[in-house]
Amino acid sequence: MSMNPIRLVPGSGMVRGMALTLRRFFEPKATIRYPEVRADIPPKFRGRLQLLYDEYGTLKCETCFQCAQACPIECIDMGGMDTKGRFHVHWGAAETYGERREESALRRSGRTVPDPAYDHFEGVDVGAVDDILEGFDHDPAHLLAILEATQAHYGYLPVGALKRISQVTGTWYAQIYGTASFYGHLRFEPPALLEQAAAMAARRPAEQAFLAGLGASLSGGGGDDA
Amino acid sequence: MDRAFRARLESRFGDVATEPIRQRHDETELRIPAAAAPDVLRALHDEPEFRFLMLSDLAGVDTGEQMQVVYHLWSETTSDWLRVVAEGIARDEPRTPSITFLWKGAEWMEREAYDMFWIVFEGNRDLRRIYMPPDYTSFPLRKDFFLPDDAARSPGGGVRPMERSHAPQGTSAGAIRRVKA
Amino acid sequence: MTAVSRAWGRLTLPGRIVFTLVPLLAVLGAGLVALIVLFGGTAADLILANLGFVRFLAAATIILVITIPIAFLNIYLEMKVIALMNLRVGPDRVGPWGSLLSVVHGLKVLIKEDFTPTAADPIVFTWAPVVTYAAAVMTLLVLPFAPGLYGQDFNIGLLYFFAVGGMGVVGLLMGGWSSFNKYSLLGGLRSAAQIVSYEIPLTLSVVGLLILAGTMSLNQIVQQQSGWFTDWFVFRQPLGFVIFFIAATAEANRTPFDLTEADSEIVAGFATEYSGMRFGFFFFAEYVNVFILSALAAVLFLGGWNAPFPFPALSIPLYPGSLGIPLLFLIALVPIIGTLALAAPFYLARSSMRWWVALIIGFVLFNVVAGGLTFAWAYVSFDWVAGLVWFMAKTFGFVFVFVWMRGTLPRVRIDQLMGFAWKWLLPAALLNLFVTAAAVVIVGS
Amino acid sequence: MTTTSHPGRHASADDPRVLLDDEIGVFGTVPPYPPRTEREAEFYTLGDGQMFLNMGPQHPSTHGVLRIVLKLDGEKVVDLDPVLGYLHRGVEKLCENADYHQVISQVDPLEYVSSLFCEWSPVMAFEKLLDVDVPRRAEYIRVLSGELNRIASHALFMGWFALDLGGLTPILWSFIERDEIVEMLAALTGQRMLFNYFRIGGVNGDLNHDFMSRLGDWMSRATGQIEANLTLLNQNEIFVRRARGLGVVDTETALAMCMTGPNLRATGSPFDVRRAHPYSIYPELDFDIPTRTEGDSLARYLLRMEEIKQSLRIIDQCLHQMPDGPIMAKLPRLLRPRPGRAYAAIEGPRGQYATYAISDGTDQPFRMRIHDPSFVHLQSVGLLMRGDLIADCMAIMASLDPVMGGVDK
Repeated sequence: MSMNPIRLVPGSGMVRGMALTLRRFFEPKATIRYPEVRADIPPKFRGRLQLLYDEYGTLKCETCFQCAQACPIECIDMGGMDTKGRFHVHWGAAETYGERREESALRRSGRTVPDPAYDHFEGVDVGAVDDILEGFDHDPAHLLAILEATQAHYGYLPVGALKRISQVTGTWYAQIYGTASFYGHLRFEPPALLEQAAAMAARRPAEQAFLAGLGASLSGGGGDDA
Repeated sequence: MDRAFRARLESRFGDVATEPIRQRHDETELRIPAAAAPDVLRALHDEPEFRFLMLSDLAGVDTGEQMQVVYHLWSETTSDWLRVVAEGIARDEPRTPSITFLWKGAEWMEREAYDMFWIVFEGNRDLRRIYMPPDYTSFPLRKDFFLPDDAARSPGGGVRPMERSHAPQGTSAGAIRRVKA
Repeated sequence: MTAVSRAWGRLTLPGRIVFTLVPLLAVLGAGLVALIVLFGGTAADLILANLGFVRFLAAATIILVITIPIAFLNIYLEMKVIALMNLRVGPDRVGPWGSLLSVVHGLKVLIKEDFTPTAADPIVFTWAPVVTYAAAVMTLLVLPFAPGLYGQDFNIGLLYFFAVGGMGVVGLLMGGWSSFNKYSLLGGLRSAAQIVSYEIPLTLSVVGLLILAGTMSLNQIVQQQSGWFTDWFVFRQPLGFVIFFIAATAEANRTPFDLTEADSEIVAGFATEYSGMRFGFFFFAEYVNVFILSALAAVLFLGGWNAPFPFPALSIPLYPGSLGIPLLFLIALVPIIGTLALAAPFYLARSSMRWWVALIIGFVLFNVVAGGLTFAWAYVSFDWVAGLVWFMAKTFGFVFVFVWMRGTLPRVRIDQLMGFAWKWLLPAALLNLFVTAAAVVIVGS
Repeated sequence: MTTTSHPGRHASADDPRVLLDDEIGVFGTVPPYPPRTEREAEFYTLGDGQMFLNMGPQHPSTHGVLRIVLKLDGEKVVDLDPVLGYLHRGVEKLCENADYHQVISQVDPLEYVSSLFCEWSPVMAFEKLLDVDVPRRAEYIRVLSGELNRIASHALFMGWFALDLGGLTPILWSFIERDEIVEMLAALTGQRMLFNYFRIGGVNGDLNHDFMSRLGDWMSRATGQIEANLTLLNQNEIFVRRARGLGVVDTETALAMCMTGPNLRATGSPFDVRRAHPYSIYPELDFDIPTRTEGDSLARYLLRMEEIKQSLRIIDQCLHQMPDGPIMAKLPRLLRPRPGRAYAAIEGPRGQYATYAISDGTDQPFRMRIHDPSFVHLQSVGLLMRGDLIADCMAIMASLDPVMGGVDK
């Protein structure tokens, strides 16, 4: 390959470079002027976190904890009613919620945390759990049986007990929670709380009837699309 | 799987190997005692039938029962990755010879293994901590490492198994993960 | 609570300022008038007696003041031109096309914390930017901007320029030394080595020109280049011009010789520990230096204020004063008529246009036209306007080239930089000097 | 048994960390603690007229948070000691506590300019552990997106290299190229930087129209644009003079320093995992492995620019040969591979990315070793730089193209 003789002149490369920059000086620019012009987001973009609503405007989330279990950095956290009308605790990073913020500050400063919010979670004697786990050889493969035995002992599944199981067997809390919430015969609340939940669930048909009536009155009898 | 290569390995290193040579997919595994690693690796590097000039990777492994240093080598003479597992390093006081005399580039990888597993490579002239600060005292990738984090003392403790500050009580047998692989 | 204080309490902030300023200004104005009445004659006598000194003071004040807009303009050019070359838009939010951004930068620098490192030498640290800035400003004094528009016309003008300009490096060195930071130290020493080395080819490159010109006064050098552009020294001293330009790049610490503040190597060089207005002084000095060296290049080699061709002497017999009373009508009516006349075509041509939009367009257009006409008149009538236009055009042409180079070239290494100065530029400058001298002797004899 | 105190813990009494002591002074000649190793003792002993310069962790051109202690003699770098760990996130530990699917998103941010390659080797290792065959279409998509990512990474390298040599403009031009590719990959994978696209047994999502139209649009003008950008540097005398003969390394030393990738190929060795130990569909594709023999910074730069052209060739072939079929192998939701070990290495833009995974039969890897080329290359900076100037320090480091996210893991 023969060398272009012009290239042998010292400084010619710099001159070419400067010619190139001068040409670019007049070319259209690549900047997107952000607040006025917004780059189009591809349809598959998944940087936007949102919960899905169904066509009636209620959340589709069933608090099944599947996403929390799958989340690699454990940032997902939730709370609410599941399909059976039971209230589920939320459980996540301590800093996530306002009500835990003070506790967090205490913790960072090295003082003991009074922790009233968790008294009814922690206020169980977990010695029994240890015995149960000993019986199952600390093997998370027998998780369902462990949970059943725990419920048989306490009458329900206290959070403290679940945490103990998680701690000892090394299983993720979300996994234990997912298992426990999957089976209808396992419950997280003492029977008293269950009654409240049942009462709350019993209110639901009345609310639905009210909403239906509202919809009918709004549509003015013109159609039945509500 | 390169059967001929396996035969060559068998005939050359059969007496040093602690276990029969295994092959799976495109990997050939040779297990040797850690003390023999410099000689074996030097032979693999220099002898014309092997010519393993490239050290692809050096990894420390804590199996829960012993420490291992795993070398992955590449050569033109075979189509397999050669995995040399230098095993039998005591967990209490892991010491093994360094191979920086063969590959100077192993220096940082050995430092990393030291940093993470407390495996002391004798002969590495710069065996310092590499990732963790110099005043750090524990070895994070060991299986008996539990994170002494404030998260472990919080009500959320136990939600993440790795944030335990210590092995759970009453579980001496199941305290750490082990592998027989 | 008196009525005055109650009224004061109800005032807004602008109101308070106005109510404070108005009496103050009134008192001051009255005092001034009284002073002029009492001592006006004496003062006028004094001024007339020391006209040279007064002229010097006025020029120094004006030059000190105009360095700020010059630096702002250079900074804006730098930001905008490099951005456009990078295929960016660059500053476009503050002011039209972002042109006020450098002003905002200046204000930002003013209100930032003025920080001195604990172990720094506070006196040297404080004075370093002042020395650098003063050196830059003082060199402006001998630059002839236009016929009759210069601070002082020394007969050793060029020598003065190089002597005072070389003082800037003392400031950089002071800053680098006193900052108690190794990056600063390296930057300061680099700048000392670099600028001292490049002073020599820079000075030697113009010696050939001085032989041709026979004077060191910048004014006379410019006057010698009047006429066609072929009389410019760049065509008689091409090698000298190239050497001068390269050495000037190094003197101004511009890319590819910006080693003193090479951010990828020594963070910000001598300015690493500076913040606030002290950094601002360094920053301004740098950009003023760019302007000064561009101006010097224009003066020495491109004919300074001279137009590239002799302008045909047009004498427009337009003396506004001779019009008398009709001038008042002209001033009153022409803007309105002009605006309406220029707005009418837009309003009539496009039915969708609102009348006030058309009026705004007409007003802007009228201003452009009137400004253009005024400028043309001034250009033809006044020597110094024409001279200033050409001088600024040439100077900012050079500034653009400096910025353009920054947008294109990478940085050289310190040993390459020094080697280039001593191995290539210095012999070339000597060769240039030798050839010029020989040619002068041969032609002269 | 409570094992609160680790058997391996040192007593910290012999480890007094004294910072800015009056006796040492700010320009002290010893590190704030007694030297631990032979090398450290040697390094922290100052010779006549030498001084330390602490470069980083806050420095404009350390490519992340790296600290380098330079031992200087004037402007000349006598010796240097990189200090790592400012970006250490314990990815290997996190991977041991995540199940196999979650690992992919853990390794993603390792080298954030070429994330797909960070995903590729773990995914391949897990596929080996599970004995999964990846559908051919998925392999093609992996190669296609991977080569795009390689171009993006090399384009960025060009910009960083020029920036460290003092050129302002190339980085912005190369960011334009990179941004087009990244937007394209966002259309394919759903994210701009941390793609999280490869799955064990395939990829997450098929090629879509958005991606294909952007790709076709870009391919039609990519070559011209990249060539134009290159003229700014390749012919520039200042650039060439600075990069030529800088940080020269020969093949033997490079192999001893465990260098791979473009840095090794610039010395003349043709080692490229894509050819030396073929994986995926690379044996079926027609492309060259460019090599150069100089082994200096300029060779490393030119080699990467040549690789961009080869990657464009590969992309072109992938688009023409793309088969139909599924993009995921049939796999259970919860993966529990048999106990065993697997090693998988791939050729990334910086060299060989490798993963060594050990399974103990549970749903989480027992040990996951990530081999990152940046880490290995960074340790040879000292070897390449003895006796050069500070300015060359940055240039050599940039020519090795380390990414601190990968170095510190």
